[in-house]
Amino acid sequence: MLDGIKAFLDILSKPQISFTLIIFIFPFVIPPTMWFEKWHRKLGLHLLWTRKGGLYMFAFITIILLLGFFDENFGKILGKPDNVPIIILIYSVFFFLWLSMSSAYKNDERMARGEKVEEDYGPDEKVLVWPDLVYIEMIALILMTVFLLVWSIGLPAPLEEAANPSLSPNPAKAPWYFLGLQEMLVYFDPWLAGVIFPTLIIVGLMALPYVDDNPKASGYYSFANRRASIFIFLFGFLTLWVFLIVVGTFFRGPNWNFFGPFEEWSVAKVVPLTNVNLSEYVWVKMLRIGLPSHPLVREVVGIVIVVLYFGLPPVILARGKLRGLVERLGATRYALVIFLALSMMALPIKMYLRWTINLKYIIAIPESFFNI
Amino acid sequence: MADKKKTGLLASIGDSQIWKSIFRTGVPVTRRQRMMGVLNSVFLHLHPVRLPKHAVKLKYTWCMGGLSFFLFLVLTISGILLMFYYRPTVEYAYTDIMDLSEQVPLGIMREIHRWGAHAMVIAVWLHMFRVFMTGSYKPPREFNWAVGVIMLFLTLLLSFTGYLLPWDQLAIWAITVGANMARATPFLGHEGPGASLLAIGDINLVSMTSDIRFALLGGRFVGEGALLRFYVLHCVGLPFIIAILMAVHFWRVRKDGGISTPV
Amino acid sequence: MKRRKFITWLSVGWLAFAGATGGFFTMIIRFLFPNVLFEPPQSFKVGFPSDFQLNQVDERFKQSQAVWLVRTAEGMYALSTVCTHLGCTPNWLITDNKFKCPCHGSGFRKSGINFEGPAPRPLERYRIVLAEDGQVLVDKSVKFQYEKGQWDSPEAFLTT
Amino acid sequence: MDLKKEERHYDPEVLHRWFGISSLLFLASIVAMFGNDYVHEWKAHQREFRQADIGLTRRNLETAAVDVALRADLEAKQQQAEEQLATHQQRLDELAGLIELAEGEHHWATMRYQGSVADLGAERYQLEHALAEGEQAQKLAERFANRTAQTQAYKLESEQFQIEIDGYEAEVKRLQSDTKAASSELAELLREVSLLERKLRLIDRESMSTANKIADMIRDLPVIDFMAPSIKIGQIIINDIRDDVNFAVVPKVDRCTSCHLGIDKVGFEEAQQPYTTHPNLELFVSSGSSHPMMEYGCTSCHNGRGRGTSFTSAGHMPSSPEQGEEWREKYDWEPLVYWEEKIFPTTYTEAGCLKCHVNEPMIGGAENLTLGLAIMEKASCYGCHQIDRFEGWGRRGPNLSVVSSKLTAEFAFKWIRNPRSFRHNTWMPTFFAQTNNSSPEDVLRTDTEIHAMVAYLFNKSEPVHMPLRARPGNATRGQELFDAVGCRGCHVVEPEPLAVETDLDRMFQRHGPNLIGLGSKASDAWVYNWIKDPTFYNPETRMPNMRLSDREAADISAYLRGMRNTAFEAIEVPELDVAELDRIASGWLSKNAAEEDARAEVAGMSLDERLEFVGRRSILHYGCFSCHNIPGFEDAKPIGTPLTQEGSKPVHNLDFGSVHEIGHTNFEWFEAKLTNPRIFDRDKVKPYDEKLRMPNFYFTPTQVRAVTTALLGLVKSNLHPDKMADRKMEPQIINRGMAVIKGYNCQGCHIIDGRGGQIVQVIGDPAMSPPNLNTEGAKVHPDWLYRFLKAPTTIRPNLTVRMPTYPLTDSQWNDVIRSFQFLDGGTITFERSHTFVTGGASLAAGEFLASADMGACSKCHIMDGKNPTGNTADWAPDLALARDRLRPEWIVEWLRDPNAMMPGTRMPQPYIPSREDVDFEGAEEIFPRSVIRIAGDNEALLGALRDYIYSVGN
Repeated sequence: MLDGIKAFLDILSKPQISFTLIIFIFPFVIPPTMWFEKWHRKLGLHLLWTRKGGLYMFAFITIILLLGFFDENFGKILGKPDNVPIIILIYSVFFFLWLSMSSAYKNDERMARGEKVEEDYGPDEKVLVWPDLVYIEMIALILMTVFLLVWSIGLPAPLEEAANPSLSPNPAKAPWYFLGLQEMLVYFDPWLAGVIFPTLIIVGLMALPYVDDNPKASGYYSFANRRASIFIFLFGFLTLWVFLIVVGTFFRGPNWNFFGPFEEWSVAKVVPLTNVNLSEYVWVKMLRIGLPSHPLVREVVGIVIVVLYFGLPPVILARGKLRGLVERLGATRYALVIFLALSMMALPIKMYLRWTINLKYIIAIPESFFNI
Repeated sequence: MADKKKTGLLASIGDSQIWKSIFRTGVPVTRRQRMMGVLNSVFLHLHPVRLPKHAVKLKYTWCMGGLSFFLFLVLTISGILLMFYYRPTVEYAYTDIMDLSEQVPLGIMREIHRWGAHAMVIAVWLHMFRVFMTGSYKPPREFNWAVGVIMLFLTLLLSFTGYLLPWDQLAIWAITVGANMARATPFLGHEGPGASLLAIGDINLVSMTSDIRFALLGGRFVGEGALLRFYVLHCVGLPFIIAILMAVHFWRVRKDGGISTPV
Repeated sequence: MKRRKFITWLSVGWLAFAGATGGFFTMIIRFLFPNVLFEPPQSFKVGFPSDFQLNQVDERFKQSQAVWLVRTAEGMYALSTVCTHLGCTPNWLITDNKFKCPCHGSGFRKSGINFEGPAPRPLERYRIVLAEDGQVLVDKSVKFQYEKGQWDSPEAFLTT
Repeated sequence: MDLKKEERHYDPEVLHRWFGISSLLFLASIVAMFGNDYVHEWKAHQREFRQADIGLTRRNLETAAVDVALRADLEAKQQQAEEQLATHQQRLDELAGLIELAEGEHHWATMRYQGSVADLGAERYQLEHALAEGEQAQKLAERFANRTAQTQAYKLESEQFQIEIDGYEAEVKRLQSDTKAASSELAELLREVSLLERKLRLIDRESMSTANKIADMIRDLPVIDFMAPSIKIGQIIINDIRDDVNFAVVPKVDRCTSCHLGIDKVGFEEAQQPYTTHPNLELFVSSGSSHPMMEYGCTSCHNGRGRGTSFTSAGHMPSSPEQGEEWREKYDWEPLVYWEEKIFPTTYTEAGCLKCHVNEPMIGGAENLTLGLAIMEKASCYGCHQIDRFEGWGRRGPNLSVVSSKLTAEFAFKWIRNPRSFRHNTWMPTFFAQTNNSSPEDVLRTDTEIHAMVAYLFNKSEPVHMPLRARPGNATRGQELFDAVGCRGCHVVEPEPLAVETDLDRMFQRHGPNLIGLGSKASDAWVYNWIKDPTFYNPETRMPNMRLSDREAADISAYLRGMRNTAFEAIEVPELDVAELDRIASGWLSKNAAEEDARAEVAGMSLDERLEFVGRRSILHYGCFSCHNIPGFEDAKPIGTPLTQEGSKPVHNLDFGSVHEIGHTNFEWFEAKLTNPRIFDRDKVKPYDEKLRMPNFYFTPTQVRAVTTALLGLVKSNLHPDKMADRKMEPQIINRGMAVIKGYNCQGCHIIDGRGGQIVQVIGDPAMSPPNLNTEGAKVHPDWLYRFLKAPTTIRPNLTVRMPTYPLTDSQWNDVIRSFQFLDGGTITFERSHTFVTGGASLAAGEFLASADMGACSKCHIMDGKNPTGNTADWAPDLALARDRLRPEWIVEWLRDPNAMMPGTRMPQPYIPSREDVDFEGAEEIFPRSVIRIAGDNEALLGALRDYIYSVGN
């Protein structure tokens, strides 16, 4: 029975399956449009943000982690000192997700009833900083200190063998907070995954207040007022960042092969990784004439596809569904938004292309280190 | 202040010249004293004297910003202490770290520093999460959000630069992988797109010893130069920048109207 | 007259100030690049060609110099042990007859050509020549990239 | 501008002007900073050197010889081949098309194959995993089998295409083979030229492409000169040679090659500094030498501040004040302060060798240093100054515990007072009448001291039994014998100083004292006994026993005693001044007691007691016991400064006194001190017993330079053992043996390790001189050598010079023998003695070759005691000794070409018949069959001769 569950979880956690599931379920949990909202309610997912729902989520995570801790293989990974922050991260992210969403739902209900939001005490209802705020701050600091001390006493900081440049550990992992990036590196070249994407994340985050022109829901929790922006943010934060960190930490073993959490990390495991470039599909598989020697000719299909990917949808959407957005934001800000969104979507798209047709690069010009 | 008759030890302390010379106000008992207490303290006057009621609620603030700042202070203090025992050279770095757990009194400082750093990363993320969920980045706080994003990035960099210092396998391979991403920076990295365009005749201008990765590592590989550069960045460079930005951040919190409030 | 002069001084001032500040920051960037490196020399002798077994990957210089030497019936070449993906050190798996990088799973054939995993291009080869005393000299300051067609260069492969 | 005037204090225009001016100043200072950062001495040197290099390469290119006719020929051939190829153009195009098509197919087939291989690998893992877990694997096994079959099919398909492609390519190759061959032939011919041209393209702008020329112009510009500079600091890091920085040692870093650019390049021998090629590339710098630059750097030998990149900061030191002036002029040079180990002036460069070649008695290639060390040994510097290198070498001066049997007290007095008044070139240094003790008071004191010392020595001297009574001899015959028997291997008889200075070779001849004036020194009986057997007087003497007959000894003794020094004999010995003696005695005593008590104590002593007391104190004061064995001073400690690390002594620890005419460097201090040991007492007011007391050796400038070199080389060093010259067993053994050889002056008579054998100058004929021992290790059996050395026997009866008997211990002999072995690259191994078939064909052939008609060995060689038929002067060793004495391999090598092994030998090359020599009608009549059969096979014939030699007398 237990083995069956573990085997099931192993299969479930394959990125192909788990990622697909998350993408599929996500809009139902955080419904970006009214259509999803309808199903959200119908499926009873709004109950997640009640006290009971929260308890269930807590119990679910705890059960899986307990299952893990007592498992020979998963236990080893969970027990690694540097992975402890991720467990804390998982708990805290889920807790605060639940906390914020339940606050938002309560506020939404209040607003629907025409009441003031919970945070709104009116402009005159003020309290003295001394002692209330100063006091809770002090208590928080003390508790944090206690937490840190207990953590430090209980868990020695890791110190592996002395540096040896000629012996890469297998697997060699970045610090946990960069494992999302490292996971992207499986699908994209370093210049994209290591340089362009992080830059875009920073730029995108910084641009957020300038492109989110929704004046509502400032200073209080609310979901109904800003569904789309919360959906996009949480999709990026939870799916493309936290989830990829979890995958990178728990599911990537020797030779950077995928391993189910309960699977043994065997160095011998072989996974077929014969990846094929788009140009090879076109020139070799379909046309059977071998690769042209000039890189630009060789990659012409890929180049056209990338140009179209970033060129067509903005234009089409601007004329269609997002006409309103263009009018509100103006061309520049609209272009930025759509470019960032397309870049964000490029990650899952490339992941799927890799999983389905073993696609390595859409454009492959290794001569000038330009691979997409 | 002394208009009311006060009795007891607390009151006499509050009335003493020493107390007053330091705090200017008596023991904060009255409303006025409490307000003045906040106003007159160089540390506390980061806060306003009075706050909207929801702003003291943990459910609203999660206290993550404050904790991030607190963790920064913890890391600064523990980091300074660690510097007494740590020598950033390839000969000694690893063994010095080893000694922290083997012989240095209160060697637990290293654990506090390391786990505190992890906690700070999480706290900063959650702070961002909260600010997003309450829509607090919206005008007039756009700029402060941007400052916050930069500080988030700097927090990760601080943690990343610190990661190398124990000079163990974990450290050099994480940094090797990380630094090699810089190698792929367009135009500036010697294996980035466009770098090969920066050549005149047979002479490549961007090479292994002249690209951005070299500037970061101070060498062709993660070695002595990298250790020293990361040490300096970790202990001086990045904290210096982040401290300035923190000042801006806190200042702007107050100037942008304090904590976000429903409008 | 007066107005023109005022503009001149102010603009000269700002131009000079901007130039000087820019120069200063340029110098700071230059400061990051020292004039000498305290790293091991880039070229070294590895012994005589006959010291290497036919069709074997020689790992003796992996640790000290980050180089694999391979001798085939036609000659020898020196492969960099730096994965072209993110610079980890792959392992030579003798049973599978391939190099496998532990970091992200890139695989390379004995020739250095990549065939699996995320590595974007083959391993680099280094300049390899015979020194005056008949020993094989490997010079890491000159590298040859397959995708640029440089492996055909006479110094990328030592014919023995 | 909308501000109202009254709201401002300053006139905005004034502020703008100030802002403008200060910004311009700011800009100017930034520019100055750029310039300051950019301009360096070494950059100018590199630019200059590059021009020189271009010039040299161009000249080389001009002189590179290419056969013009051959070139034209080859070019025509290539042209022809290309024309030929053009006729096949159609087929080539066709083939190119075919290859392209096939490659397309092949690419696809390979992709499929590789994909399948990857799947196969994964499936194998799954199958193996399932099997290991004990799961049902039927399905997996089936799938694996199918996949294997499919993979095989893909493989075959892919290979099929490969075969097709290979076929086409082979055809292309065949068509192109002529052109390829022609062009490679041409390339081979032009190899040198194209190498030079390639170099020029790299350094000569005129030979560069436009793009490269532009790049070359900008690559060294400020700020961007980090990207691809052509001008850069040259640096050598040596990890196993370390610089001591007091609390740590750091790897040596040398940047000398930033300016000394031609140091390792042939062709700059005549260039001016700093571009000159190293004068000895065979031994240094080049990668094939024993001191490659990459392993030893520069400053590990030359000293200096390796990290310095300017003339001054590198720590250059001039050889002479004039050079210093020149440098000041040219390079703005000044001596580097705060760096003790400045570069050795070129005069003293050899000092750098000593820190690695610690135990080598003779350091090859370092003449000056070796001479210095030899002088140190000879002058017994280590007697007074502790020098680890000479630890345990013993006292080199004569034994004075029995002096009364050899000398008279009068002689001793005059000798001590001024040894040079008796013998102009004695190694006994002079203590008295020096610059700081020649005042009348000092002379009175020192004369009294000498009286006391002589009294002490003669009182303590034990009588020695002279075993033999002296016999009258013939001085003329004695002189002949003296010249012939080998005495002059170590002794000279030199009435007047020579005009030439002492060098190392000359020191071999002067190993023992100059024997001039001996008649004025020692008694007849003493000389006679000493010549017969020196151990009677001094059991530890290094004078060997010449095994002279009584008559020979008497003749030589007559000859030596016949030489008198009348001037010396005429010197008056002053009377002992008892008052001065008392003063000296109470002076010494008052060091530890009140003056009153001291005087009282002296008054209580008898004259003899006073003499003994003062003599004792004086011997202690002057350190006579350092070189001489004196009763009562057996355990006395050396009185001088320890010199083991003298070269590392900080200059401020050297007392220059008021001597200001020399530079403030250690080598100038050493020079001055060695030239006049008392110079630093000049203008000083000191009590007598605090005055400098180092005696004067009257070193010549050459000797001063040599000793200074050695002193500079005695440094504190923390070298890694791997860098020491004797890190291996072999040199250690050689060094031990060579130390004995040097100590007993074997090289006075024999050439050993390419040095010595000066006695030949006396004997005249190398053939009549002691043998050259250059290949001794390979030549003789060690067992035989040991027996011979212990008890020498006659090998060449015609020689008058004879091998003496040395009183060495077995372990010393072992050292000598082993060092012979190792010098010839051998090791001590167990050897089976060479055997051959008695009466065999080989022996017969050998006998024939040695016979009177052929080699005629018996003409010169004694054959088992039978004297040779030829000239006495040509007589050679008894061949009957060979078997016992010589190694079989050596005999073969010797016979192959005697002159190559020992140039000048009288041994002719034996006749070895070649194949042609015996390949004629009737050869059997001349040559025996045993020779004909192996004629032409040199080894076999030489082996036959060797076998024959081995058979003589057995």
